[in-house]
Amino acid sequence: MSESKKIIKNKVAFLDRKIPRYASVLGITVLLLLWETICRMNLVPPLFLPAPTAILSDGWDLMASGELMNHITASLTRIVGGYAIGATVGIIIGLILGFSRWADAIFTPVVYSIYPIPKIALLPLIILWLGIGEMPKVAIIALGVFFPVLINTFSGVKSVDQTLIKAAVTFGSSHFNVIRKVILPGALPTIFAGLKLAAGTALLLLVSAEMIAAQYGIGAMVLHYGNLMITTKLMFGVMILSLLGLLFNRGLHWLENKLIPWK
Amino acid sequence: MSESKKIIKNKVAFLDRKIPRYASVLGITVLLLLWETICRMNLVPPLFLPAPTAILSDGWDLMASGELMNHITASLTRIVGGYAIGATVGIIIGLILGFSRWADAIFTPVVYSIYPIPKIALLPLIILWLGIGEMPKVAIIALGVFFPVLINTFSGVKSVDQTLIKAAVTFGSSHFNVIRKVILPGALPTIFAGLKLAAGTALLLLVSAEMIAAQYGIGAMVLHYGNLMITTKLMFGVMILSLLGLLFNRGLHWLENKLIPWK
Amino acid sequence: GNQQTNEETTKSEGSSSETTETVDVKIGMLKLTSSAPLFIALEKGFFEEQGINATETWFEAAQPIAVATAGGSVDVGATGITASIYNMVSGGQKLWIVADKGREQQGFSSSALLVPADSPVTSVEDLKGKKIGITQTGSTFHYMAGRLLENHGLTISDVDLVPLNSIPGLMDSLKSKQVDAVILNEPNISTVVSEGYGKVITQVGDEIEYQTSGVFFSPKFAENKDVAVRFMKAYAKATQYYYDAVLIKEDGEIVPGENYDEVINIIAKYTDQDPELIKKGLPYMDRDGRLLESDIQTQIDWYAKEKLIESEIDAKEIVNTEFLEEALEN
Amino acid sequence: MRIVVENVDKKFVDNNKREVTALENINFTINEEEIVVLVGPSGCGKSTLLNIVGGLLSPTNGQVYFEGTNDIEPNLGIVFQEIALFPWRTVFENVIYGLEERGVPKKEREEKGKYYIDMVGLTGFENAYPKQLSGGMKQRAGIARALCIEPHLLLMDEPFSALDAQTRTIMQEELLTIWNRTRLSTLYVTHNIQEAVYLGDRVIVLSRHPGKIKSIINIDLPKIGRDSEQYRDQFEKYADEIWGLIRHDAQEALKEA
Amino acid sequence: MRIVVENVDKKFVDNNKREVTALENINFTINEEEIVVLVGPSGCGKSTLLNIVGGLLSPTNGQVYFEGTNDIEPNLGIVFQEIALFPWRTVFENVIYGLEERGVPKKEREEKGKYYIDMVGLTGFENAYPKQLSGGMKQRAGIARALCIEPHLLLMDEPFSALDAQTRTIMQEELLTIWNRTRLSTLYVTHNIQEAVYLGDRVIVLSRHPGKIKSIINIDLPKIGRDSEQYRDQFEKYADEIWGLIRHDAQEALKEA
Ligand SMILES: Nc1ncnc2c1ncn2[C@@H]1O[C@H](COP(=O)(O)OP(=O)(O)OP(=O)(O)O)[C@@H](O)[C@H]1O
Ligand SMILES: Nc1ncnc2c1ncn2[C@@H]1O[C@H](COP(=O)(O)OP(=O)(O)OP(=O)(O)O)[C@@H](O)[C@H]1O
Ligand SMILES: [Mg+2]
Ligand SMILES: [Mg+2]
Repeated sequence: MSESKKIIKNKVAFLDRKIPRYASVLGITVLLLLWETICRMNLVPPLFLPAPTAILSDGWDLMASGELMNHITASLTRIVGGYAIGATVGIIIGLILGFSRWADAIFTPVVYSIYPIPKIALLPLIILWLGIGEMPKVAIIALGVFFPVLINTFSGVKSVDQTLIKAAVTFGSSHFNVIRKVILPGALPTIFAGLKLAAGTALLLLVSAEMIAAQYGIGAMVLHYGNLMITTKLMFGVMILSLLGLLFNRGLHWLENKLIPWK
Repeated sequence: MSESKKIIKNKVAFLDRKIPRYASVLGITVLLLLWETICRMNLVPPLFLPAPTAILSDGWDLMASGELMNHITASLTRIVGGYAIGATVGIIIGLILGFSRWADAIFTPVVYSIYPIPKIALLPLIILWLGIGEMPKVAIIALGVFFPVLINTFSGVKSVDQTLIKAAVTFGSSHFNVIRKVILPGALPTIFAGLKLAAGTALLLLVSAEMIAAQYGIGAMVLHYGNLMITTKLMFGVMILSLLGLLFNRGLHWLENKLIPWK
Repeated sequence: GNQQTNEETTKSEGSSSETTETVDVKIGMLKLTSSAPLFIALEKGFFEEQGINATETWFEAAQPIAVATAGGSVDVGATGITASIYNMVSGGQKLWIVADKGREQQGFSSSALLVPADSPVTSVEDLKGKKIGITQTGSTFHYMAGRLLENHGLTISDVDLVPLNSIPGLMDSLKSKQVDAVILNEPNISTVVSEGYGKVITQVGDEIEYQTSGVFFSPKFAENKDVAVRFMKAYAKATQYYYDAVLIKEDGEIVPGENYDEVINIIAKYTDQDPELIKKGLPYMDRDGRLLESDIQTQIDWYAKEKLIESEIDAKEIVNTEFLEEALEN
Repeated sequence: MRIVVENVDKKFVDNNKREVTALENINFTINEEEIVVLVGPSGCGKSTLLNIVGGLLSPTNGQVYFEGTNDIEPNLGIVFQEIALFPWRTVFENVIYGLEERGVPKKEREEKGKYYIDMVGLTGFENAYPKQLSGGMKQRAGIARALCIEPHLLLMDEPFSALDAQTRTIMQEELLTIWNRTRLSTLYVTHNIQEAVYLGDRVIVLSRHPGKIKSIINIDLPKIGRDSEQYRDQFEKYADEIWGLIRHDAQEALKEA
Repeated sequence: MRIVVENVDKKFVDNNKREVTALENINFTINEEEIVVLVGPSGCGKSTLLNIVGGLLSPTNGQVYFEGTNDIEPNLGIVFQEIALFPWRTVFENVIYGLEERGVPKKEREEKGKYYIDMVGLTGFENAYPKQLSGGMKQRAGIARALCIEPHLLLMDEPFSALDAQTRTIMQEELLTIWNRTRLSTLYVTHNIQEAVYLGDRVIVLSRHPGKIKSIINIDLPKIGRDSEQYRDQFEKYADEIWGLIRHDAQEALKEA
């Protein structure tokens, strides 16, 4: 037997290659520095791309003057109100459609034919019905939240593991208890997915609702400074919005972990 | 032994209860009839809730006059252009982030910090940069499409079953072939999910982009008739939008079935 | 009936309610200067004199006022006359325009066409191919822009009309020159001019006569002719009060009338605004509150020509001057 | 109390609207303290039959009943193949679910819960959620839940098929130990012939298309210790006999997608 | 050609940053035409070891090599527990994947593909996608894919553990038939002791924490027909011996979440 020998080497080592931790911090830092430098060197007019420091300093002014607080309060009131209404109604109707086969058969086609309408298109209709005060703004957010929550609640109820329902019935649960102890907790994760999805939609609709006739609100502020071409404050507004989105998401995440400890 | 006897009955028969087929047709028909009747009986002013027949007949006029065609063409150009650009760039960048760990480490934090910004808030900024012609409208749609597609592409690449990659390497695939023959097809379903998600976003952004300074386009038309309180035409516009959304979705569905026959 | 004829009586001593029962009337309006006669009538008790217990409902936009009036949620509405109102009427939602509430009149500054201060544009003609900012399609701004252009041999299709959705939006866009011109109203014109970023090309009132806004009666309210006439009596008294206080001209210059400060303060109170700002934006209206009836048909024709209203209607279907005339008779 | 399965037929309507006969003319009884095992190739209708007995499916013809109930309301305990623990309940809450639904007082629930958790060897894991358990531990909790209501008939549908071979062997032994303490009448479904011979007093072999009883085999071996040296030959003979009955059907089943 | 596993250690860093020794001091060889089976309780490092041999994981210490290659580039064929067929490829395209990647001409690919598809009994299913196959058929396709490259070593990690007991029995028999035709050196991982004794020339028993070789047992039975009557006692003795070695560890493993 020949003594030639062939060592087996790891052919998928590339899958485990690690990138140093600092890379991700590096990326965002370098980007910011680059941005700042470009602006400092006046390579692009500050009107089009203000420096990060300029944005922050103008942002600080907005905060100090209390203007920002007004905008945030106005926006928060709208979004929280609209979200609460839309989510509550969405969950309730979703549960009804999920539980009652008749309601399902009759109303689901209706829901699915309204669903693809971009909710912003309903804004003029809602203005017609509700005017241009707070009501229509809250309503459009509620509407935008309603549909994803409803559809997720519905499919959450429908996708509850049939074996769990059978198990519950076997162990003596009444119909009411099956709903309460099995279907509701079983649908909860999907409902939360809907709530998270709706958070993004709510923020989006907040901005577009505020673009129509609002004095205060982050969306109104962004449009205002956009019209005035004050890019620093405009970008600060955008930053606040993304922060708001992040916070909203974190909050829901936290709530999810509280309510669904078993996941 | 006593002869008492206890038959075991099906306790979960309620799960199999069937609703007659006609129920769903019934639901939507009854609703339409009810709507029509309410309008015919003048229970609500037609201004607020025009009858379905009125909407259709006004819609017919819009079609006949060719006005509708103008709006649809304008909107379709924008949405197809924006979608194509956003999706292409999103897929490409998503693939790059998915393949290169360095690119991932450096750019993913950046992407995730821009992602939660509601894209409409960037409209003023984009108007500032690109004016109020067609460009900003296409750009905002492209931007809205870009992010969900990018993130889905990225996570599609990342979630390709490692065992499949290992199998491919074991059977002699080069890195390039692993990407081409395993990662790409493996990521395709997730990429499509992103494309579908983006379709809704595109439609929404189309409408909001057209609400700012557009003469033609379904969104502009809806706002126009909203301002004029011509509810029938307004609602017809909304209908067209939901139809557009439906068609868009169907189209992607069809494409998915063509491209992913193995699912 | 035993109606008060003495115009000098200020506060009702209850004598009027002996034979005339008090009726509740809901008035829908905006907190704008052009609602001044209504503010005056409310503040000075002119309605109570007529046995009318008026309650105000504040709106935030013009359109819902018309809708609410037509639908009867308010009895009387006061707001701008837009294409949407004609569409509403042609769509079967009846309501009556019964009195003047502000118009464009030569020699009185109200609405104007402005361009950025350093714009090369000097006349309306120069606007061919340019962008003009308006609030919304079918709004009074839209109408004014269209008529101004036509006065100078252009049409709407010669320019780009940009709907900017709000007055602040118009001002912002003018400031940043995103549009080449805008239509604005007082006191915003004064603000723009004094801040120096815009200049007036032409005053709308100098170019056309235009019934901008009006007082509306809901069909149900109009059925009760007695109350409607009584309401008009109070309203006409208020417009006279307003006119005499702030619109009297001597040698082409407005001179403050007897009750000038009182009226300004009433308006300031109702609109929550600085009196100095109010002084700059006092719209013209007929002393007796009479409508510029002929202009209504002009408007309808223009809107119809521009396809902004569905089906052309006759001005008679929407204008009703009977109440005011009867109120003015005695 | 005996359980009688009498002339049971079951027909399904498949996706193409065709009628499929899953079970035909099934007759057998489960006597008190008896373990009856159903074996058969994939798709022969084992689960269908167990579900009918468990009241989770209606037979097309025939009936299933308890005999000699003395007017006691008989109880069923089911152990599912998919385990089917409620993910949002801890082990303890899962185990006492049946008691809770029967309105048993809290004190008694706690005692019984503890007792059966201990019996399946899960003491110390009372407050763990299912996702924190290994496969074998999950199935123990599932068994405790079924035992906890002290049923008159215990139904088990391939309870150990998702476990690895060694865990499975250990669980089989434990199941017998538990049975020895509770002596519950049991209907047990499995694919595994060794398991059938190891556990069953009688093994019912089903055939496919339609599912019919091919043979009922009495296992004449002592309940405990069947895997010992001395019974090895007999044990293997039973296993071979059953495998001989099933083999052809199983090979056929393999070719169906 | 022999495969030598020499002084192999493997340490992992777990989620809490602690170092975990999965394998310690593993030494054995796989001779030509030999089937070596790895058995051991859950988590003892069977898969880790197989992956190291398969070039899918690097050992922390030690090495694995082919001896006596005569400068031939040795080939490895792996059959995965998760089957790991490419879902977007038909059975045929999956089976010839290795040939395709090696640049084998189309004609030869088609011949070999056909040959091995036939060997595993999948003729007629060449154009089916994996999702259209039953579990047993999928694993046959996986085996054909590994055979198709005519490897010098075949690695199989619990290939049949997801199948039901009867299908598994049938597949074991078929595997031996195939082996008889190909005579490939094989490293086979299983939990199932019966399977180990049925297939293996040598059975390596691993212990847990860390994974060490507890014992290497030579199965002195003819390769074919071990389940026949005449070898039953010897067969069971081997099985009992291995179970004796594993039992305690397996019981421990069961308690880990
Ligand atoms: N709900 C159903 N609708 C239509 N056919 C069904 C349904 N349930 C089961 N069947 C059919 O009935 C037959 C028996 O199914 P069943 O699940 O009882 O078999 P099984 O013996 O439990 O199989 P396995 O060993 O794979 O679990 C199969 O042919 C199956 O396709
Ligand atoms: N990537 C990894 N990171 C950290 N620890 C690991 C990793 N892979 C395996 N381990 C640990 O190494 C040990 C051996 O794992 P391995 O999967 O090889 O066991 P096994 O014998 O195949 O188990 P099973 O029979 O359950 O498949 C286990 O304790 C496991 O937790
Ligand atoms: Mg089954
Ligand atoms: Mg393993």
